[in-house]
Amino acid sequence: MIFFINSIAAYSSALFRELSLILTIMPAFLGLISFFLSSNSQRKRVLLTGSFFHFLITLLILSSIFYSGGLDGGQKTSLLIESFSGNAENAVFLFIVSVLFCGASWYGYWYLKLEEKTQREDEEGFILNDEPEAVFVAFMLLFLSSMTLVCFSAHMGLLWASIEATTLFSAPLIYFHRSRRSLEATWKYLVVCSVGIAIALLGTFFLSLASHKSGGSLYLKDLLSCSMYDLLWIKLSFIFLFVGYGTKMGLAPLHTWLPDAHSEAPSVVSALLSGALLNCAFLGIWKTNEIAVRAGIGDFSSSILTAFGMLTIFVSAVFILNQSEYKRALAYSSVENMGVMSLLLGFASRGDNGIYKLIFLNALGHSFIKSAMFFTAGMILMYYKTKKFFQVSNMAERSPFAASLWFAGFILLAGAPPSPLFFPKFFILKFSFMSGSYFSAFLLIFLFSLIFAGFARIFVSMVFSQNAEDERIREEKLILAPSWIFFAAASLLFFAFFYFSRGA
Amino acid sequence: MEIISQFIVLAVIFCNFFLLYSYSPSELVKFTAIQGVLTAALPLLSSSEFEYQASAFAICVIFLKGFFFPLVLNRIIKKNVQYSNGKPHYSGAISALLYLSVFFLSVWLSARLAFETKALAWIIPASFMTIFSGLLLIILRSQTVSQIAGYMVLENGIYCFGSAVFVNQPLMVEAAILLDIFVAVFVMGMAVFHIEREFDDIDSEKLSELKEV
Amino acid sequence: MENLRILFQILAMLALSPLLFGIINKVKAVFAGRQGRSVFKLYYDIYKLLNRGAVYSNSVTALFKIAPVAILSLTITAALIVPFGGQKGVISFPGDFIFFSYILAMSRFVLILSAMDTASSFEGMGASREAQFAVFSEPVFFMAMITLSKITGQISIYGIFSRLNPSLWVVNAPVLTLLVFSLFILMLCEAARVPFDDPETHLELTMIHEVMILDNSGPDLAYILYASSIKMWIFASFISSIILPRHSDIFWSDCLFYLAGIFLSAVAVAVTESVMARLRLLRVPHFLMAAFSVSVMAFVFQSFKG
Amino acid sequence: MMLIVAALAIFLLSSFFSLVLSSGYGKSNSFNSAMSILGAFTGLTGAACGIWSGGKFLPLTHKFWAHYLYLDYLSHFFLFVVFLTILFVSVYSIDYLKPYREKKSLSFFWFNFHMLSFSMCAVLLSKNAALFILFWELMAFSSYFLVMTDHKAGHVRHAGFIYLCANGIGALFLIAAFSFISDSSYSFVQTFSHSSLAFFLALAGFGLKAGFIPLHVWLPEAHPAAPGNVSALMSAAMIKMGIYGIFRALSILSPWHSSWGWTMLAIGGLSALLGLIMSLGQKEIKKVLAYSSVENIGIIMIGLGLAVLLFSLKLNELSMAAFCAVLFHVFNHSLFKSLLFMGAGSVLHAAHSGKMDELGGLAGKMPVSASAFLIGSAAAAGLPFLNGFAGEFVIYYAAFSSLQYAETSFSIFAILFLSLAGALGAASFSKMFSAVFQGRPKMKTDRKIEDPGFYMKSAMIFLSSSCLFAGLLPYFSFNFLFSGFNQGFSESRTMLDLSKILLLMSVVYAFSVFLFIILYIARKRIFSKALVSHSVTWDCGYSSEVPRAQYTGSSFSQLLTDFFGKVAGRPGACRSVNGYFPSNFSYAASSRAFFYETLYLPAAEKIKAAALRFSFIQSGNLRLYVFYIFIALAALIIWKI
Repeated sequence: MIFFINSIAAYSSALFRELSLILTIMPAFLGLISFFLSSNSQRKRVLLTGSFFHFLITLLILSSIFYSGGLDGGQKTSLLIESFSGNAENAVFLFIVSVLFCGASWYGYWYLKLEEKTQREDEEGFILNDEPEAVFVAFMLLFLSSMTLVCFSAHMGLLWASIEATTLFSAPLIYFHRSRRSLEATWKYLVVCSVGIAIALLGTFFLSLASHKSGGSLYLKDLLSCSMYDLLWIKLSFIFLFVGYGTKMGLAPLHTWLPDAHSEAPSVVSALLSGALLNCAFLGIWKTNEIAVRAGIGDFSSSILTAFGMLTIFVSAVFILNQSEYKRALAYSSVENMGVMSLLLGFASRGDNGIYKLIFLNALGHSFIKSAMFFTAGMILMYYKTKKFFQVSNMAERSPFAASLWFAGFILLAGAPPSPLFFPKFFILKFSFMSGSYFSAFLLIFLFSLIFAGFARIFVSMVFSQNAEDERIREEKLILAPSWIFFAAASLLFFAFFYFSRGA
Repeated sequence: MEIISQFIVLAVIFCNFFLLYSYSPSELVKFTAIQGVLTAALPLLSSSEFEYQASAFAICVIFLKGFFFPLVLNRIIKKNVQYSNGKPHYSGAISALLYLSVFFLSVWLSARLAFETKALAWIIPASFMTIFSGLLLIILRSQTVSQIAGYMVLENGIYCFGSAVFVNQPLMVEAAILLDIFVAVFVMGMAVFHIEREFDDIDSEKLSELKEV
Repeated sequence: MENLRILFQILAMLALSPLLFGIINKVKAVFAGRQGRSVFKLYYDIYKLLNRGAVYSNSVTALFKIAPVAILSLTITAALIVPFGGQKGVISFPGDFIFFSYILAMSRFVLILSAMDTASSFEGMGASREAQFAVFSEPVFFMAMITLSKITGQISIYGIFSRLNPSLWVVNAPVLTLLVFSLFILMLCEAARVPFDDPETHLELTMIHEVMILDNSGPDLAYILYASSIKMWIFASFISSIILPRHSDIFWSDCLFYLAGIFLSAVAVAVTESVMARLRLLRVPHFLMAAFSVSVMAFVFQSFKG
Repeated sequence: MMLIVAALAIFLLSSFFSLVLSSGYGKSNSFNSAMSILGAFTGLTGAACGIWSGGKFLPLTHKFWAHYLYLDYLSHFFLFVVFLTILFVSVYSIDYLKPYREKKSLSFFWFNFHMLSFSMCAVLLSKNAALFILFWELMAFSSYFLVMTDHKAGHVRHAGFIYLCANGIGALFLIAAFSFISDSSYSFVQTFSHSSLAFFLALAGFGLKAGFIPLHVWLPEAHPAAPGNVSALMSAAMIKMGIYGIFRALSILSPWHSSWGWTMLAIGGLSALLGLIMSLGQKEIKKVLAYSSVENIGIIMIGLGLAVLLFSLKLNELSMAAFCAVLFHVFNHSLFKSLLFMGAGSVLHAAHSGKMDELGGLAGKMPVSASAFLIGSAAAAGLPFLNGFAGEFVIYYAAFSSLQYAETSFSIFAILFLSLAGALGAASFSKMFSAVFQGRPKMKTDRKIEDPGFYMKSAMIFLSSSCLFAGLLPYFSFNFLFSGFNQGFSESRTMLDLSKILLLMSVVYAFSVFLFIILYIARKRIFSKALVSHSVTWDCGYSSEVPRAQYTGSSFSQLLTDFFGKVAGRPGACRSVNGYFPSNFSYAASSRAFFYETLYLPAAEKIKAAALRFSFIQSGNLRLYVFYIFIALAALIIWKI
């Protein structure tokens, strides 16, 4: 069996370039085809097959990266487009994108089936006619290909272009339900993100200016290898890139689009948005931070990252407390987790590289849990037809399957040990206590407890009864299969990480 | 060659003045188109030797910015006629003041960031000015179409800065960046079309339902 | 010789304790210019009650019937710990005054429960007042014990009182006087005498200790009266072993001094009773707190001087 | 050791069984409780021999186990306490859950019950920070679900919410504390730096679970809301996890500061006194019992503070004695507190109302639970003849014998706190027992009130007899529990004195019981020839029989609660009597949770209001959002360049 895997890995590492190319082009191609397909059911099958193949190829690539030299393996540039690279963080984020997309397409497949049957009207009572399914499936696949491109790009310009592409492809997806509120959310999402991304473009140009002396090329391997940088320009470029990708990632003052987009988009899309898209934006910041550390302004970038991380956690705590819609609460918890990730990155660039594993763990854990929660939220929205949490009650008796998922998600989100989010939280408190900044440590404890209390208020009042009438809702168990799988994977992550850390 | 590109840069700076001053979305779109064409023409003229690849690029950019987008946006503006000559958001004096402040800000910024590239004399302040006026347009104007125009002005600025500062980038990346900008404008156009159909006017004040209670 | 002495101790205590109430009433009568009841009145009462039948209310459980017996046995156990005439009490071990105070608390607990058992509003009133007084009297006793063990360095009652000798009085007279004063107030509270509770009143609303045994009759009442007299004896013996500490080897002379001390304290109780009137109910906690602060002052004098 | 692991396996297995077989077996209480009794019994024997041998003979060859599990005397002692409580509670819940079973399937209930017992034992064993918090959270969430069994009622949900937040915040403090104590592979390791900060964080985290005064807010809410058997298990076993945590923190952090001792003493004194004062003002049985748990935790903290202070004065033997006293009180408290909650449960079971002012005169109809409740409340009040007194006596003994050393002013505070707590305890428990069981029923109820089923009775009888046994013969339980405490101490002089005193105490008990019997026989003989008649209680000749005129619980404690004012939480709302012929006059007294309403509720309101003020950020105006980007950019440039 081992021999069999080794041979596949060897074979695939040789074909790394071709495989990576196929991986990005194939979903885009399928998306275009699905425009012209006649029947909806065919389109949905295309979506499923597309995501399955994508997952298969990702596994192949991952094995090749493992084979070619462990997780932080050597640079591999593809023949056709030498801007493709396959080091550690790309592999992890690629894996997240493809696994999440599989779950989303499975959920989407059934969701669209149910959509046709139930005619839902919007809060204001307009009959809700959905976007033609063709548009939805096509843009979903295009969205997938743009995210894969992000994970592969080794050239800062290409990275920028692919992140911009993800914004553009995801905008129509948010507008799937065609209600006034989702239109407004799409418009805000488009304007805020494209302005942010434009600033990131400016940052990329500053970056090339900074490395002007050594040929100004924007390839990652050149940027990381060249030594003399123009200090002022590299700082300016870091700031612009940080603000640009920060808007896309949802850091504190720039996060305004996130709650609107996530609460108005259909749950399939918001799962992908908060699970995969935020990670791609984080990848952008990760790369800029890596360049900044190589250029010797590590503490400059880490102070910015930590400051923004703390601000983000503060803002998310403040907004979760008075939240009245459960989908927006989930969006703010994504904002909070992004704050945690940027805090971790800030600590990482202070030199201790053991933290990279923690960042991967947080990214993986958060994406799995958050997307599973959005799937469940979608089903709850379908059963109870309201977004307000106080109008949903007595889920424990009326829809026990969804209630158990919902509460399990709450436990995992809160960072209680079976959830992988425990270790990053443990580390942040440890690092801030050890590095002597007691004030920020106690502030963190206060904020985390506020967030926990805010979540408890929302989830508990939904699951347990408020004198609601008790007719049982016919539950769809199959559609929520990915949620259970993702929750199981997340807690498996916890035990795996715990077991591996024993060695250290 | 040099003098012409110098004039183009000055023209770009003045375009910003007209942009900040004009109040009707149709005029905004017109001046953005002019500015787009001018900035696209810059690399053609400034670079001495003639490259086949760069010039082909510039031509298609000119085509898109000069003709295709004004066409789309004007079609939207024509549909709801009553907004074509709406009262400007603020009086002329303020727009002049804004223009001057943006001008001095960009000149101070470019002087402070010591440049030693051999680029044209005034191109860096011009690009900064365009960027800032693009941002101002988005922030101060309330019509959705003017926000798109603001975004395009922002892109013109960045493009102008990019073309001035560094020359050769791999073709694929250049193409990807330009493609993204145009797809962005195209998708925004589609969004405005839906907004216009849904809210039957393109004022973004209506779009403020999603807020924290 | 040793167990003969112990036997004498127990018998003397059991026999003489009702005499205390007699003396108190006689002295009060003399103060009021009356001839007063005979000194042995309590003996006659107990004998009379023992021969009489009992009347039980129909809302009473078995606890009411057992309570008097439990109260008497507990009080006698407590009395055995107290030293008699400067000699060791029957039982003495380190920390026995903790045991002693909790045994008294137990007997009070049983008394309260038996009072509440009768479902009468008078007995409930008495029980709640008794519970409130107990809360403020416990710390007084413990503070006194802390000071005493600080002075003598011992933690058993007999150890403390064997160390108290006239020479000690000379050394720290103020501390010991304050102690005696607070213990005297404690005695008045525990034995339910005037400043806290008026034993002679007939108006149920003003009684505290008397009202709790309102419904007891016949032998139960006899047991309870006898128990309260022993309780009086216990606290009187505390005071007498502090005022007149005698540890000469002649047992009988020490005994005489000890008994004289007890009767002297009984007279003192009678004097305070005829001089003072009963305190208002809300004043009692403040009075007990005053006693507590007196013993704290004693401790402060002792620790900083020493 | 294998027995304990076997017990854990049984709990885990039966929890999944109860979930899987949700039809047939899972529902039936007898199967589930039988499984938990089996698990508890095996665990009990394992823990007992663990204690007896002082945790020495437990060979743990397997390297994997040794790395993760603590197997010393401390965890075995707490395991013994936990298994004992689980045993009694599961016997008790066979009958107790019968009315619940008609309403809805109890498979989820039993799943959580087994999970709770499993996680409590696992917490006691885990030596690794991540494992510890994993089982800690498992314990928190499973007990949360148990508290929310009848979540139809509003106050239950409210109580559950407060309980959940307390657990969440406690876990955060624990994470912060463990970050100091654990090394990179998350296992506990002896630390010498930052020890005070780590200790106070651990104190906050474990305090939220133990429930002493400033952090006790969830306890009087969660216990009344939970069903009888769950609140018995929680207050007897689960609260002790907090105490175990503090013990473990003390054993890990090495340079003890005397400030720790002082804070623990202050906290202990505060919670002992305030706990009882607030229990006086309460009107429900279970709330009174919850506050008395707070008080007993207070006494435990006084003992701990005393021990730490004695240790810092190098009086090691006395501090060891104080530690033994604390453990002894933990053991005794779990016995009588579970007995009391079972009694309260059977009262609720029969009369379906926990309000003391509505009950009354139950002793006649429910003799067994009345006598069990009497023994429990006497023990809780710390009266002699019962095990509550033995624990407190040893703390007193340590405090008094430390008096003659130089600067031991702290032991005075300890003694005064204990004495006041003793007196207040007697008042509060006499109030409760008399209000519920004595006098005549205050409210006419048509329900047939009689003693609960066989299993409930047997559990209560067994528990009260063990209370009596531990009380009357403290020497045996003291030696059994502390022979293995640590070698140096068990031969020391104080230990020998202590066991001699306890032996002597049982002699005194024997004597007074003997005296009681003699006097009783004498009384019987007198009554044989005297005539006994029955009539109405003496009521100054008032004609009609008025049960309402009885002294209810709140009137019994009215003197004390008025004295202590708002803390006891009794704002009496009475309309003043006016005019010469006042028509009607009403007096309504409501009991309120003092700390919750004056400290936590206003703070929560302020935080929410402050948070609301930030909502302007998301004001829905797109142009403002773009402006935010601009501001962020400008701020960064100015700040950094």
